Amino acid sequence: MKITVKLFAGVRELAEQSEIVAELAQGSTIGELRKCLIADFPQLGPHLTHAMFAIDSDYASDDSLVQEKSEIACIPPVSGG
Amino acid sequence: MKITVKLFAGVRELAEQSEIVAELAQGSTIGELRKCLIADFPQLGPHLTHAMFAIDSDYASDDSLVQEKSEIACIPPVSGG
Amino acid sequence: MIEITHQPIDSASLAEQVQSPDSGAVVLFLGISRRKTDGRETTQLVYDAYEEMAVKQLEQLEKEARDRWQLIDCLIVHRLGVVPLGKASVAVAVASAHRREAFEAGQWLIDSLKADVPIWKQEHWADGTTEWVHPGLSKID
Amino acid sequence: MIEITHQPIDSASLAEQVQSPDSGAVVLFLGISRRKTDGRETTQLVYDAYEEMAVKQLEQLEKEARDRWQLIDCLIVHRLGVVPLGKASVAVAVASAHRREAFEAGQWLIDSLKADVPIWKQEHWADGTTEWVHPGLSKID
Repeated sequence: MKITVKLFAGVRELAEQSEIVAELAQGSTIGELRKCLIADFPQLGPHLTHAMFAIDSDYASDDSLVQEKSEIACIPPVSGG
Repeated sequence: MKITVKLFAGVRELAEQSEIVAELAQGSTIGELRKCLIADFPQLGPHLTHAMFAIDSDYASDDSLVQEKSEIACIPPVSGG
Repeated sequence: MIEITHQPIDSASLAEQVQSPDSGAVVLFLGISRRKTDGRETTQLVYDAYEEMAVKQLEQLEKEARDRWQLIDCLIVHRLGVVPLGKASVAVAVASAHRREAFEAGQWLIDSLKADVPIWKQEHWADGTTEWVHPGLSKID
Repeated sequence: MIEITHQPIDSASLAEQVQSPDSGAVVLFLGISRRKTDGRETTQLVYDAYEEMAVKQLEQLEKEARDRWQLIDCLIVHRLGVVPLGKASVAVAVASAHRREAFEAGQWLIDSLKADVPIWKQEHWADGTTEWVHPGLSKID
């Protein structure tokens, strides 16, 4: 399945795009998505390693299942306020 | 010496005046002033017992010496804010 | 800066007054005349002060706060006389580089003001009676 | 109530918005764009957010604060886009019957917002460079 991942702030700047796409097997987890993205976008490595991911606007863990219809976002360390 | 004591809030209301006068010996302390006032104004007793006194706008202890030229005030428990 | 006033406190402008490009954090505290106290209803509060001493004590509190925390600005305003329900009787505004200092200093200032500064509150109860508040002293009959 | 806005935060009116005859205490916190950070000079800050999620997270924080403390009112506003020096990027206003709750809730809300809400700050340094701030990640080269 094709998973689109929204990017923000420093990750978006570094990727030079606001979304990236990963090709994942059905039943993959956030942890597997993270590994796949690090392989495909090595320049984002440190950011992807330290980022959280969100599924449908909620923080997800590396065990969370990714579904094709989910909205996935990469959340690097936040600095609002 | 004649000592004028400023009154505020509940003490002023109870005394029905904004100042009271005590007749004290030279070299008297705030503690002696307190006793003298309690004797002269028994209706103020509980308030005078629990009040602080101030000399020239600073909190004073019962050991502080009272001088005729000082401005003395009775400071019952405060409730500002 | 400290101020004792018989006018309404302009709570809207206080936070703006201490805001500056050097401050990263502003904390504004307002003490408001509250309708209910321990289940009883108040119609208004009246504040009295030993003004000369209250000014001196407030200046001392500002100085002590500036000594203890790195404050960029510090305002304390207390209103005297009638304070209608829902209006501010006291305001403390502090600005600092970081938020921790602003919260700590703001809280310390209002706690210290309530403990030390010779200002008194008179409750005007809905049943028509009035009462000067002297914590620790039983109610005047 | 929570709000994410691209407009200036009206810090003057925020404390008044939460003031009421039921509240005895109002605490307003403002986070301000600060000129100096670790000795370096900033010319402006730019904020970006995952807006949909930030709104959801802020609503969650408001709910949690209202569960933990007896709050009469609670406002959280975050500004996005360019925030000039000396202007507020974030505001938290809480009203409660007693001051302890208002201080605790206000501090908890801003601490939690800074830890959890997907909003990011970009420093625009005086030397012309820019930098997205990601605590724990080394500076992007």
